[in-house]
Amino acid sequence: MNLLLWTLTVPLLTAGIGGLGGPRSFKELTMVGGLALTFGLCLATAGDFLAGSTPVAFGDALRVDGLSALVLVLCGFVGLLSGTYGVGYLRRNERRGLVTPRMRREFYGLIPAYVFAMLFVSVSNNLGVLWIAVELTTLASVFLIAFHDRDTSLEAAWKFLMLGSLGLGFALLGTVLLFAAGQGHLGEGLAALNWTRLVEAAPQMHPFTLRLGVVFALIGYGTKAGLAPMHTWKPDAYREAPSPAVVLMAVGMLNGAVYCILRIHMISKAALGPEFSGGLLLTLGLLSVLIAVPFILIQWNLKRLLAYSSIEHVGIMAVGVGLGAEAGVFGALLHMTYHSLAKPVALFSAGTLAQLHSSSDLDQIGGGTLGRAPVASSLLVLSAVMITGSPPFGLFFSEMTILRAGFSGSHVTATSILLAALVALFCGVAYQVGRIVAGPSPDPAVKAPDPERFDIALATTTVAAVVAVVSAFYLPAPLVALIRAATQVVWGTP
Amino acid sequence: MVGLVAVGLPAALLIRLLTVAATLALARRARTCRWVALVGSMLASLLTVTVALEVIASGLSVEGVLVRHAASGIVFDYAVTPLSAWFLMVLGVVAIPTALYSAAYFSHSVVASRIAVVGTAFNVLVGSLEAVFTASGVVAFLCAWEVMTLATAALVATEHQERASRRAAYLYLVMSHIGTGCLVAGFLVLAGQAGSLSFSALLSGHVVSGPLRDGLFALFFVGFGVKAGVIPLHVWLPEAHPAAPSSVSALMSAVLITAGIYGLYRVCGFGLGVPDQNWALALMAVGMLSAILGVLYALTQTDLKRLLAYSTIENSGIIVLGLGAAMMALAHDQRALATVAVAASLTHVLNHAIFKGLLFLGAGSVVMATGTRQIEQFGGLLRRMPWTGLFFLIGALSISGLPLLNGFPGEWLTFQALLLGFTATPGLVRLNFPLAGAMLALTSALAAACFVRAFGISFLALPRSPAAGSAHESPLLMLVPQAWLATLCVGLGLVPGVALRALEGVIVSLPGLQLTSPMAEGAWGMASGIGSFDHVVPGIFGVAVLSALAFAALLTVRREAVARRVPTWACGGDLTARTEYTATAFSKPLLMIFRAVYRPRRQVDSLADVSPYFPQEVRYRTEIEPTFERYMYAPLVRLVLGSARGMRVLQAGSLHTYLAYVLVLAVILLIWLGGTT
Amino acid sequence: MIPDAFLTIGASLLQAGGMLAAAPLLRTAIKKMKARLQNRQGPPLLQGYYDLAKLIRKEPVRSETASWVYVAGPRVYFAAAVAATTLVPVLVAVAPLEAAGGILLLVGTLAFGRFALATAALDTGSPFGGMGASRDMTIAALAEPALMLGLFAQALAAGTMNLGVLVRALVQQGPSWHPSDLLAFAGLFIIVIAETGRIPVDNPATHLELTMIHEAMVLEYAGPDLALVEWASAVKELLYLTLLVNLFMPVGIATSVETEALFVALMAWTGKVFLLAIAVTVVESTNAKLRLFRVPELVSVSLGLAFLALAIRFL
Amino acid sequence: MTANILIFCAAGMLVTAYLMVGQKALFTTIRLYGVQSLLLGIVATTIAIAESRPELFVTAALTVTLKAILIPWFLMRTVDRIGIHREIEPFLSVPASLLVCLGLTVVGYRVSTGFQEGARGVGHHLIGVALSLLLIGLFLMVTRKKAITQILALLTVENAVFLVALGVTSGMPLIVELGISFDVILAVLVLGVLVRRIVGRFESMDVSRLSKLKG
Repeated sequence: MNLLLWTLTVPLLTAGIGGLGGPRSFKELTMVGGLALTFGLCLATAGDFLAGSTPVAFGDALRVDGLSALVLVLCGFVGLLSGTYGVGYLRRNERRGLVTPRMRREFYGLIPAYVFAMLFVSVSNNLGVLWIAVELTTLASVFLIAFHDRDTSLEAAWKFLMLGSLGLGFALLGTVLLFAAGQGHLGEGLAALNWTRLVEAAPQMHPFTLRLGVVFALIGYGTKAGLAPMHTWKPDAYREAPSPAVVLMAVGMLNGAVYCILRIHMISKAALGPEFSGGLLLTLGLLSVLIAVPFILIQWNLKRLLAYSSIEHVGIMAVGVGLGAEAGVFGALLHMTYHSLAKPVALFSAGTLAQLHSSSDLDQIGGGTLGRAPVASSLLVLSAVMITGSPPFGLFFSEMTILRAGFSGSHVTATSILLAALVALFCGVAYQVGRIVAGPSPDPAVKAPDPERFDIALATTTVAAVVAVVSAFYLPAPLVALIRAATQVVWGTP
Repeated sequence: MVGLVAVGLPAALLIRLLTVAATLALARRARTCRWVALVGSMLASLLTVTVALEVIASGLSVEGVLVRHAASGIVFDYAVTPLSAWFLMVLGVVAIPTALYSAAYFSHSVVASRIAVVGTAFNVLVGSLEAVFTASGVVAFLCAWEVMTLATAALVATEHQERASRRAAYLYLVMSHIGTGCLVAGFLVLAGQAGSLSFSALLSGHVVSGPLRDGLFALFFVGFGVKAGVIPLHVWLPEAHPAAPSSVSALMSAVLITAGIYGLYRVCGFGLGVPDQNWALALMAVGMLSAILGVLYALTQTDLKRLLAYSTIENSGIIVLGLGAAMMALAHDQRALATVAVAASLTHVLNHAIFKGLLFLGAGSVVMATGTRQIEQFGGLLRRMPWTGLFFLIGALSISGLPLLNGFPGEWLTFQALLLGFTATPGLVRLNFPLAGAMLALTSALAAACFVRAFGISFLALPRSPAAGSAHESPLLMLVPQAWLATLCVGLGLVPGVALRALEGVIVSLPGLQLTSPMAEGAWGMASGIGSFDHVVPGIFGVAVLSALAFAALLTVRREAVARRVPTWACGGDLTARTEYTATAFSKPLLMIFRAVYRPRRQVDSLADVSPYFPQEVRYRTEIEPTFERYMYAPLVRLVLGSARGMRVLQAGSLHTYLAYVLVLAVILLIWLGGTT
Repeated sequence: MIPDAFLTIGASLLQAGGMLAAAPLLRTAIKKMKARLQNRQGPPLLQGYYDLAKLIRKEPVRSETASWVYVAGPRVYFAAAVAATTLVPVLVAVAPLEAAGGILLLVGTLAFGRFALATAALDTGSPFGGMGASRDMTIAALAEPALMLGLFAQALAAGTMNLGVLVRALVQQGPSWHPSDLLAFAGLFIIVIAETGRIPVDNPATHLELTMIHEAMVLEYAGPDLALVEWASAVKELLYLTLLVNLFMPVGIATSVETEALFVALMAWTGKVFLLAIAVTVVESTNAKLRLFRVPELVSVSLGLAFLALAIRFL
Repeated sequence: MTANILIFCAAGMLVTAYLMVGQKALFTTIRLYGVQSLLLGIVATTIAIAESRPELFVTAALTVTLKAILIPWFLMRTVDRIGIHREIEPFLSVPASLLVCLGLTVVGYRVSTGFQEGARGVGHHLIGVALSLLLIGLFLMVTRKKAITQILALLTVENAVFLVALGVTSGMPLIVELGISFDVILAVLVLGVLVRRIVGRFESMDVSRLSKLKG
């Protein structure tokens, strides 16, 4: 059984064991251990690829090229992070006696399952398989959103499921149409839906059917990615889901969805040139960035704030791809990488603050958290600086790359709009974060939040922060190689 | 020496990095932490200053690579050109004493408890300024620029429990980011045109032309103007500078604004090719406006640090005015004239940094001693803080542009530029120059009034509050830096030629400038550079004044022996602080005369119980209208937030609406695709 | 070289001394003429000297709240005024210290003196000092631009900012009956009135606190300190008048240092200054003092005149 | 012959969709969905026979058993459990809805003209119907307030997709079909569970009440 299959099996097994039951420490151990192993396997697989071989399984249905490897590694990384943080997260709730057996089962079962689904997405070389995998991520995440079983969490879950399923319906239609467009050039059987073959056949495809397929597929997977105007489920889901799950959503699922979009883009580019799908992505991307602005300016909830920020970031990636320049694609992938490194810090520290104040609403948290929870607050500030694309951190460089590509290309207006939105977003985030972090602490007699403990969750956050900061300038060379390889995959095909 | 110069800058930045690391590591041990941070900063600054001086002396740029960003393949390279070196030197001249001062100052008040953060931010700020002045690539520059902004914001927010500080920090961030946005756009468009990210290619002067060029100029003007604090982009400055710890305020007022000036020079003045006449007009207009309004607002402030902040706006205006004159000259191909103007404004950059740094440090000592920033609460400090008082007086004399001190050379040269400009430029445009001259004269006269008030009310006569009465002189560690800066004030006032001679090397390195005749007459004198229009040798005149002083002393010395001290006559009553003339009263006449600018609102309620003619108590409060804040920015903010609130309906919580978005999108796209085969 | 230096020093000392000597006379003369216009006897012509002599012999009486600034004030004011005299050509078309600087230095120096005196005035804690300082600085601030523009008009006409060179150039050109001369002159005359604290801007004779400006500023001073202030003010006044006459009607000024030339120059200078003094007197006795807040209007008139002078000469 | 059957069935599916729009009783709506799925099954079988594609039989069988029998049964059971039988007033009145649906149908047909001539002489009808069905399903999701109806609408969209699949291709690769069907069941189960939880908490299936999360 080859490495690739192991990479997928381990998290699945972890999920199985976690879902079954057993003493807490055992579950914790399995989850962390399993996810650590998974990450290791992801690295190994990526290593294999960098070594020159292309890991495949199920007759090319699963295949690891540069793009897959990149997404795989990133997903594995956040999987591990959210696993370790998750342990601390649940412990905190246990201490408050908020955890039912159902919750334990769901938590230890679904988190690894979710990770599995994401990895599955990232390695599938086949439109059909991809669709199934994405559907799995949806199903895995629904109950994580409904985890706390509050009115609002049910609401969020329902909205997510409805929009998600609709999106998947569209995606399926897109898949079908792409398949139809290539009829007679793709051959029979499962392999007919492989990227590799689709991209080869693309030039002969029936253009109209292809266009229609691309449009539907983009709407479909755009829903998962949270591109406006299909983004509406995101804020709700982020607010309701437990932070570890949110991280998987905000990084893993987002990367997965972007991965799908890129695949579709590749096909469309091979057949119609970069303008068609590029234009669509550019429009939707700009829309996403713009829609994030007002809602961040007037936001009332910390986790919703971060949801809008990830809508912004997926928008930026879309714009980067849509610019139709290699630099843009590279910038987008770099952005994806740095976003995956920076976002967890933000979500984790925000999650900690939310748990300490048993609410993620800004008013509930109140001002002056620097006094109450120095570590979490400092990390929140740091991450805010990072996710707003300020130097000297990674996202600054990726945004620079994208903006430069935009301003040197034919999309100056669009890029200017993007830039303006970025400025506005910085102001918004700075205001909202400053609002809770700075200022005098409210009278402890009025509200006494739990004291901050440096537990495993906070430790994870710190580690994540260190990684993010260091990687800003010293991104590991293999990772850079992966990004370049991925760029080749997306752009290289003439 | 040469070897040192070659590695000086990277070494300095390395030292800063290590200092920052050490500072954070020692966070728990406040005292050690403080010393490490500031000594480290001083060392690094020393290094950069040596590099700067070497470059100025030799006139040869030093270039190199700081670091590569492997992931994006962006290279951070630096180049210490003579122009950079000049600003680098200015930075060092202020940064070193400031750091020394801080070593004592940071041991007090709120700062002590946050020393790790403050120390780090201080180092990052100075380091990023050095990087800004020396970066030779777009990304490196923007990176440093942003880091500078963030570090400053952190310092401004040091006392974040105070609402004012938070507000100031946020206002600063927002304004800076609008500016940075413009810069990013400008630089990247330029880079797109030039196909390169390095300044040498970008700012060669013939990358763009036509309307695009004008558009870029506008972008850069706004972008750098925000940092330079010119009106109407100044709103953040009077909030942020006072909020920061005083020594940091000194750094901000003295050097941070020159980052904007540097940008204006590097890009607007000499980076986009031969300036357009309209650009020059824009700069001159903004410069005049900033100078005159800045000093007018300064006049009415009762918060000492705010007063100094506004006077920073004024001086920034004078500097920009000089640059504007230079650009006007270049637009008419008057190279010699442009040289004079550039010399004027760069000289003022240096001198302003020195005396403004001195004044802010003095203000810091006073604030520390009295625990307030309100001038009305001071009084009689000269007896209690003789040295601080003396140094502040020297600073006040300098900033009023009086001869024998270092405020004079800059204004003198600016006047030369303006007068020569009047004769050298054709057409109606030339009328700007005498207008600017009159404005400058008015500005410096008002500045004198402003600082007579600031010094007189704060340091002379009787204490106006118990706090002022019990004030104590600051420790030696805080006096030495002031002494050093005060010495520079006098020194550069008496021998302006020294600075000017150094400057000549910088000037010739700028494209399109050439010296027809040397402007420095030895170390002692300055000449107008063109013909024998004017020249000045403060030293000689100093002798004359001194001998006249001696004569005066001689006349009166005979009776000094029998000098009597008597109480001041207070119309029969006894003299108390209440009978003294207040700062508000002092500026009242000007407030009334410039009513149109201030639009003052006064409110007098006299509480009388028996008869209105015998009031028990009279409350008087007057405030001037914050014109720009109220009529320019407030509506903007209202608009933005209003529309943001309006957008809420998009996310009103109804799943059906959300689904409808998808439906609509799908239908639109389907119709767009149509059925065309 | 050395004799050169000595020459300069000697000339400077002579001129400074001469101005110092002549200044009190001018003041008294104006007082006397005023008195005559009001059908009063008026003081003897040497009254100024008597006053100074008396004041200098008095014991210095100072406020106990005041610091060293209070003592330094009058001395610096005096020194500035005296030093300033060496920058202006009086009898000879050469300023003794023209090597040191020109118009800007002159104006700067006088501003220095004002700064010192105004600061000192705030030192006693008496409300009058503050009031006077405030008003004096206000008027000075308004006057300065007009003064400078007026001088610039002449300077640009002659193409130099150095008073010595300027006067020589004017002499060389001979009288240019250019209207801008008249405008500039009118502008400067108003400023001189304002700067020397004459009616209608200020009233040197009053001690009514509502109307005092300069007087209020120096109200606390007595004895030698007061003597210095009075003397310096007198010198300043003479300086301004000299400046006016030599910049606008440099007739008779000596271009060489022969005795008769100097004698003629002395006569001419005295005559011209005397004429201006009469003008000042007439203005003083025919006008009422303006309210403080009307002064800006007056000053703005002179600013306008000076600007016009520049404009019509060069457009 | 084949062509007629196909077009007839497709038209039938569209009709069921229209009936759903005009319908308020939950049971009827569910039955209509069953009928729709059945017709889809027939389409599949017809093609299977006409083009002798054995794997399409599997598809057909799956469709019929799952969508025509299992899912309706499951949903009815859910409705019984909850005991709410009538749809409440939708956002849009029935006539208005019907008008909108007409518009959507036009769009669908217009777009379908873009496809290359279908293999089996049914022209673009199948696709036209399918696309209209898709849009109408989506429209139902938008206008209906009951959780169950929204699920049905979603499933209608699913059917539409399958119809397209049958119309423009001769069916997807089998394994993909299987995977998809499996996912559909899973989705429906999850939906069912969620609906139960919602009803358990809100004593109602009116999802329009789920609007606490704003901004």
